[in-house]
Amino acid sequence: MRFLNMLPQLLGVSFLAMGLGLLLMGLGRQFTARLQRRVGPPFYQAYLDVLKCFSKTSITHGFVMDLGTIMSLAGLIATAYYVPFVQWTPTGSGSLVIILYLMTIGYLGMAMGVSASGNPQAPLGIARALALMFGYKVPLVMVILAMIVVTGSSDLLAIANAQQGGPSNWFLLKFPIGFVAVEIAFQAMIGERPYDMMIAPAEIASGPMVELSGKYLGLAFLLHSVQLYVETALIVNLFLGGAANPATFFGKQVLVYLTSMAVNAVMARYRIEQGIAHLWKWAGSLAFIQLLTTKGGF
Amino acid sequence: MYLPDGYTTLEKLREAGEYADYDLFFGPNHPGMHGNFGYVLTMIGTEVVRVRPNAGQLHRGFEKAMENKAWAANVSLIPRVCVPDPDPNEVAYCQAVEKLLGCEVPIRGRWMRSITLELSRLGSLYMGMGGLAGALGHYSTMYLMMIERDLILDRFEALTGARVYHIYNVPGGVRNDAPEGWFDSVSRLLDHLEAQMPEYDRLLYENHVVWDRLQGMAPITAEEAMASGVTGPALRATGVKADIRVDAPYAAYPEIQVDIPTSGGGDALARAVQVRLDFAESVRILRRLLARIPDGPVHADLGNLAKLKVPAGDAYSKVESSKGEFGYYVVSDGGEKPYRVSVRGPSLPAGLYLCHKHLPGMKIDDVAAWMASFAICPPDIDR
Amino acid sequence: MEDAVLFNLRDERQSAWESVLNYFRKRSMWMLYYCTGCGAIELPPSMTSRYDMERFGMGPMATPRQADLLLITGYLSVKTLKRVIRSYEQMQEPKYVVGFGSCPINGGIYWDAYPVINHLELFIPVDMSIAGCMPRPQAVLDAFQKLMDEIQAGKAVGYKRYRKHLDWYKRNQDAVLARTEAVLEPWEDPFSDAALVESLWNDAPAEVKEMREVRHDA
Amino acid sequence: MTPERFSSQLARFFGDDARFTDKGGAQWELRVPRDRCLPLLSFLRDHSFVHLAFISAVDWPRDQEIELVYHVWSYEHRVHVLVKTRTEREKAWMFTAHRLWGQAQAYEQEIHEMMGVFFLGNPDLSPLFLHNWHDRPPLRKDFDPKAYSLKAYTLAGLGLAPEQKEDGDVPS
Amino acid sequence: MTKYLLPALVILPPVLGLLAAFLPRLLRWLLLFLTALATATVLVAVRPGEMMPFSAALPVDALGPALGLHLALTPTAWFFLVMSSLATASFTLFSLVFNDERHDSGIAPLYLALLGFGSGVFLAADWITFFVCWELASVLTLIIVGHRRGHAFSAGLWYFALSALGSLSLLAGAWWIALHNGSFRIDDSLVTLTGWVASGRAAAWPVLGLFSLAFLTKAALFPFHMWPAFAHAEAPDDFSPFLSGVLIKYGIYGLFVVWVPVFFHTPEGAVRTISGIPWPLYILGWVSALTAVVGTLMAIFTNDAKRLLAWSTVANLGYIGTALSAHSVLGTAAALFHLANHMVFKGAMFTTVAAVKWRTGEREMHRMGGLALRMPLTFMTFLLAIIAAAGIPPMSGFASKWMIFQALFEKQLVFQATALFFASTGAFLYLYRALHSIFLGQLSTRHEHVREVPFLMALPMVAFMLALMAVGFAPGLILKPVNWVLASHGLDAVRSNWTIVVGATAHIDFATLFGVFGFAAALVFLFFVLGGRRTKVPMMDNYTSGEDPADWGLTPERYQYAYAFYQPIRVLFSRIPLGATEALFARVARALVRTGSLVADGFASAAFSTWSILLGAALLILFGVLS
Repeated sequence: MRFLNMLPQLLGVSFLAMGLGLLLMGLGRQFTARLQRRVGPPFYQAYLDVLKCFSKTSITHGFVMDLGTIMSLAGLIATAYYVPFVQWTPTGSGSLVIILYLMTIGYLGMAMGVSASGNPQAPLGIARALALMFGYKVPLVMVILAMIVVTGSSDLLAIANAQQGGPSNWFLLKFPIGFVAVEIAFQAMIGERPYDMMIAPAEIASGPMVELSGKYLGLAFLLHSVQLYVETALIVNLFLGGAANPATFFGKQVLVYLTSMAVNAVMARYRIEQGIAHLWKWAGSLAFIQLLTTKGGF
Repeated sequence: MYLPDGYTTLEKLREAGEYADYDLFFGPNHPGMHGNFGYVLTMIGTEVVRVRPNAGQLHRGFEKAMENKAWAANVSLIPRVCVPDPDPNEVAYCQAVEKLLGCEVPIRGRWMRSITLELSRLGSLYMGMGGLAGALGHYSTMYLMMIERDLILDRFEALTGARVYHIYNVPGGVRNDAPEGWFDSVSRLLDHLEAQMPEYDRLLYENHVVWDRLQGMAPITAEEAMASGVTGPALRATGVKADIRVDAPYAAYPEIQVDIPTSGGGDALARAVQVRLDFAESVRILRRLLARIPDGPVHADLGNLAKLKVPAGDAYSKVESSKGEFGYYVVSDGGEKPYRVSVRGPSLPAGLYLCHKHLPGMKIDDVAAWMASFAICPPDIDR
Repeated sequence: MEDAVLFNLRDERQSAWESVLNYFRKRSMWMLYYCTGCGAIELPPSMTSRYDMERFGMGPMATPRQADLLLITGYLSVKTLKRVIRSYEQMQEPKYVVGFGSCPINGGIYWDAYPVINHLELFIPVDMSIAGCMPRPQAVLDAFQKLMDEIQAGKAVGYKRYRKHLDWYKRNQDAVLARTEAVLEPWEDPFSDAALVESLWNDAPAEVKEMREVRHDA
Repeated sequence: MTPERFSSQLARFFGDDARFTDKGGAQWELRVPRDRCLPLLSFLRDHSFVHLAFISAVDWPRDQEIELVYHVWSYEHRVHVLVKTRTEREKAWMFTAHRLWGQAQAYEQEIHEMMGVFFLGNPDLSPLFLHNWHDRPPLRKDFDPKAYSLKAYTLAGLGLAPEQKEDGDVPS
Repeated sequence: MTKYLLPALVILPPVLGLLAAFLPRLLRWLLLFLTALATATVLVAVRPGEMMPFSAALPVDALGPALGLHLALTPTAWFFLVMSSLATASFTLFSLVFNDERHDSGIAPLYLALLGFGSGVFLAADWITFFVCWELASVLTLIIVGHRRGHAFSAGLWYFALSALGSLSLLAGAWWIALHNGSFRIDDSLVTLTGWVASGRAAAWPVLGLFSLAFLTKAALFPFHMWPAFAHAEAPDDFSPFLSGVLIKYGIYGLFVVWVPVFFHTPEGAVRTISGIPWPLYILGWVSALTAVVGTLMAIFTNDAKRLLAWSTVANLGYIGTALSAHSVLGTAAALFHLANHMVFKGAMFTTVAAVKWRTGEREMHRMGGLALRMPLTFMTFLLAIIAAAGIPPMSGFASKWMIFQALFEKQLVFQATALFFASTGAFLYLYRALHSIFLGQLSTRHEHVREVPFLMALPMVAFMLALMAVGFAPGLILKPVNWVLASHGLDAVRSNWTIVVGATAHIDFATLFGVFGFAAALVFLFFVLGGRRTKVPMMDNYTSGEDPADWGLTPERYQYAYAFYQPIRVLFSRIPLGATEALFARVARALVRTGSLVADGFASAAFSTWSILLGAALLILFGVLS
């Protein structure tokens, strides 16, 4: 019964995540365009793209491709149910372990769906994405652990609540080293340069998306949009103290995303092993210092 | 080259029925491919173990087509041999014809040739740097550099009426003199380009990611480069001071100071830096050219160009393009059409030969950047 | 030009729903990253900061599966034609073809060149052609805008033509691509005879004999 | 290096086989018979002419011969040498130079395809440029590209009927 | 009647095994399955405490009354037994079909005996019984793994050498205590040991060390982590699930039985603590975390499907050890929970790999591909199993991993948690790789005609899937018995009901998790249905840059990226000597093989003769101990 009551909220959050994520994508594209001294697409371009993708015919290489694509977006949307939006989640829980692991099912679905397409460039891209995940998960987790040590809770809602009462309480100030580490990891999480080896059109012809057409591509876009929503919201909740109203929250998300897009615009792409090494070297060591200083010992 | 334990060659691996290797089609329809060209890469893991070039997709039968067109009419065909850098083709061909005719190009005509050559070189170098940036995923640099190239194309448009295929050089000189104020506009353009360049340096050449990517990639020694026919920036990047503008000067270069900057090192980074040095030198040359433009006609009187007849004989003429040596070997039997025109493009040694040496053992990550670092331009391989 | 084939583009009555979808299709055209010929040189300017194609929602896409728009940037050699057709067939409907420059229209400057096809229309349906050599970026963008209008009006239906007249297109494609006989006169390579090659080796001077059979890529 | 010194040195090694001409403009021409061509190229390469610019082939149906021109350049002396050698046209063949210059393999592969010259010892003479080609090599003088194009790429030439005018609605 | 149930569980299967040696193939395996099923049925039906302990002193008075055959069904033993016998029943059902004419490994009699001695390990109430069963199980495993000559035998020797080392030290430890309190009974000696630890007596630590060595080697914790890679991988395909799912848990059982009473029942301050937990546990925690990391890395670089799974087992034992070392109710419960989950998902993975090998004859992953379209049910089983193994919700593995992390958070063991997160991310890497290489991508032309497994083989797979989902939905299914076990050790229960588990820093409603994921999936499916029409195209109608693959002689198996999958990571780890311990032990094993080749020849003949040799050996060991 409780679950039934939850359904409208779940539906709302699903569309909120997709909608805001697509808006973020559109804003990001326009921001990049401005950095590149051009007009750029309208901010609602991402919506048009997705709708167009769904209006096209598409191909499939078997049921695994369908299953994987559905699983991927479902996983990410389910994650969105656990990420606090303005100190609230529809499930009433913001467990960080759930968020970290539930996101993985999205990646697993994507990985499975695209490698079922039978194109070697897709698993090439996925292998890169997973290898990169190896690189950024650890720094991210270390910083989160530092917060758990301090707040005594692994619930994102509690962590966000602990930062209420003005920017001086934000964990951005409490964990400055950790913030830098997570920002580096975030760049890799959303797959922007210098860590966009997963897509890398010039190398592996857009990698995982290589065989996606029509609605499959549309779902992949939605996946990316929800991923953006979830990951920016994660940063906002972890470091920027969540927000009191939706507009502020989304504003902070935009800020986080555009910072990343600005780096994206002026960076080239690492080779994959360089990327992982870079992540471990910088993000990893910073996060390690953060965790060590917070915990005060092993 | 990476092979599983116990196997020394790919053949042995396949005979054993191991399915370790797979093929990737790098081009023609691949975002990393510059132009319509292909490498079929045999891969193990993420490493290339064998490459089969797949050329000919841009083949248009130029050399045959030129045999069926009048001497001067061929000028309209020739710029299409190398699309990003068309003018060296025109000049090389016209020089070969002039050599057969034994005619002298007036000094202002030679000056105009040099100016267009250098402008075309600048445009092509922008394309090259942008292409390299694009291969490394640095799209902003590419996007911005295309603006600058477009400004150069605007000057070309003012001079010749065309943006890409200028068809400006004709046997005996150039087609027309520069319009009023054109030299000033070029001069202003150079100011602009030089003012913009520090920004691109910051974006591309001072970018650590770019350095990490290019450093040590596909190194080549001076001897190897010379023996394998590599010319232009790729050769100079190995430290060889070789430039046709100096070694066999043509157009206005005998009268103009041309330095040969070399980066040295021979790897992809050296080649990338060499392009930047070439760019700076080209701007300096242009300034020197613009500083003293001689007066006079731009075209020698050869009568009706459409009915031009060229004495029998053969001549080879070469020009330093932005990618290296462009050579035209022209044979005449005394008729109204060339008997045979044979084209030497700068991309073939790297594109069809060095690929066998460099790509095996290379990661898939680097193939596009390798192509860009050698400025491989498929149209002049295929012709 | 007696055999240039022109299809009349019929106004298809489209439903309101289709017209809504066409709006999205026109506002988000993704083109295939395929430089088939020299026209590709004017694509970077059109795409990048000066002319900025992305403001119309257009952008390059890596593979035919993702793309809506196939640009035939200039002449097509037979070798490329084969790949273009494969790419076109891998694209998903609705898909549009734009011919760049004069070459896809009638062969252009290469109309008498032996490796270059003359009329692209014979092999795949072309929705929009841009005349000129090179078409300027402005012309390119103008053509795209016109194509957008046609898409909105439901007139850019080349893919439906292709589906309907598949036999005809396939027949033309096969006639060119799956050629098994010489066009003018057959040519026999006299050196396909191994014995002849061997005898040449036997007569070769000693100093060149040592150069026999060394793989350059081994 | 002066042309005189070069020609005298050349005469020492190759006697009358290599005929030397100074074409002017730092371009020299050497004509050698086929059997001596490779030794000559090898000699040149060892004497600072390390750069093989390219190889071109000219068809001379008048003489029933095909001329191969090797363009070599010396960075040291800044001289361009055209080494010309001829082979009979009907069974045109030549020794490969790819042991001297690796890239010669690609040039020879191209000449084999375009001009029909067989290169003895070249490891790979497979077609590189042309798709499904059964005609005579296109760069031979007796190949007519226009006739080929009209016959190969037009409906009339292919003997295929043009499309019927559309009568019904476009299928959806 | 119930009095003889316990000895029957131990004695009957070996006797049946002897009988089975004379039966035809099908009947042997049927007998095995029925025995396993019967064991499972009996155990599920009874509750701990319902069955009387069995005691039979040996008729040799000089040795004292403490020596004899003592069996008892403690709640801990019951938990382990139920879980393992349920899993075993599924495995043996799989084996029943697996061992057809072509694939018969002939191990059914030995397998039967192993069932009995395995139960004996859990049921033993004195160290001698424990040791005998333990040792017999080891020897039987050696014979089964080394049943086929060559590489497999040396793999078996690996296992045996380590096991022998461990069990001898176990015996030494038991002897040491018996010298003091005169009893070999496990509960007696643990009371003594606890007293020693509490009173700070120095002898406590060597004794504990001697005990632990046996369990650590069996549980394959670092630096003994390399034997499963050989033994599990080289064992008969249908036996690997048992080996990896059940047998390796003996070590954890031992650790649990010894360490939990010792450390939970010593008073505060008696043992030096680091980060709030006793130092041996702290060391165990790091050893386990290291095991998890090393096992994961080795799995990432492995190309052999079975070896990959074996390394994965090592990594998972690392998780279990870390959880156990957290020294909390939550951690102990998490260890038991994860152990139970691991039995299911690892069993499922080994089973599917065995099924694939049964159909294709391949186990090198790069030689397969695209089998999902031919073996969809096997694929689904594997998929669900890897979801569980990678700890991804909503499958069972997530619940236990979540509890492990909660336990670590509770004690603020953040660096161990980091190591586990690292390992867990790595788990996703190698599991996806296995999924991709075996089931996805291009279908090789050699496997065009591969069919799905037969019904009886599919049955255990379906059971595994249901178990994975059920536990993922309602962790209480396992946590309830886990709480009984905890209660029997005098520990608090984990706060949980069927679906909600309360951790240290958060709580989760797994049903909600399941539900919202289902809802999201339904929503996305709606999108999917609303999208444009889709057509199915052949696998080779693929993006090839416009090229026709046929022009380049490309076959499907050469359009599949599976070999050297994580080469970039390999490059990063090229300087870390991951194989160092492996090389060391390989040298030892070679020496063993050289000296023991005579024995090997004897062992490796027919199943029946080995069986008789084994009995002789067992008796020899027994008398060696007793005299």
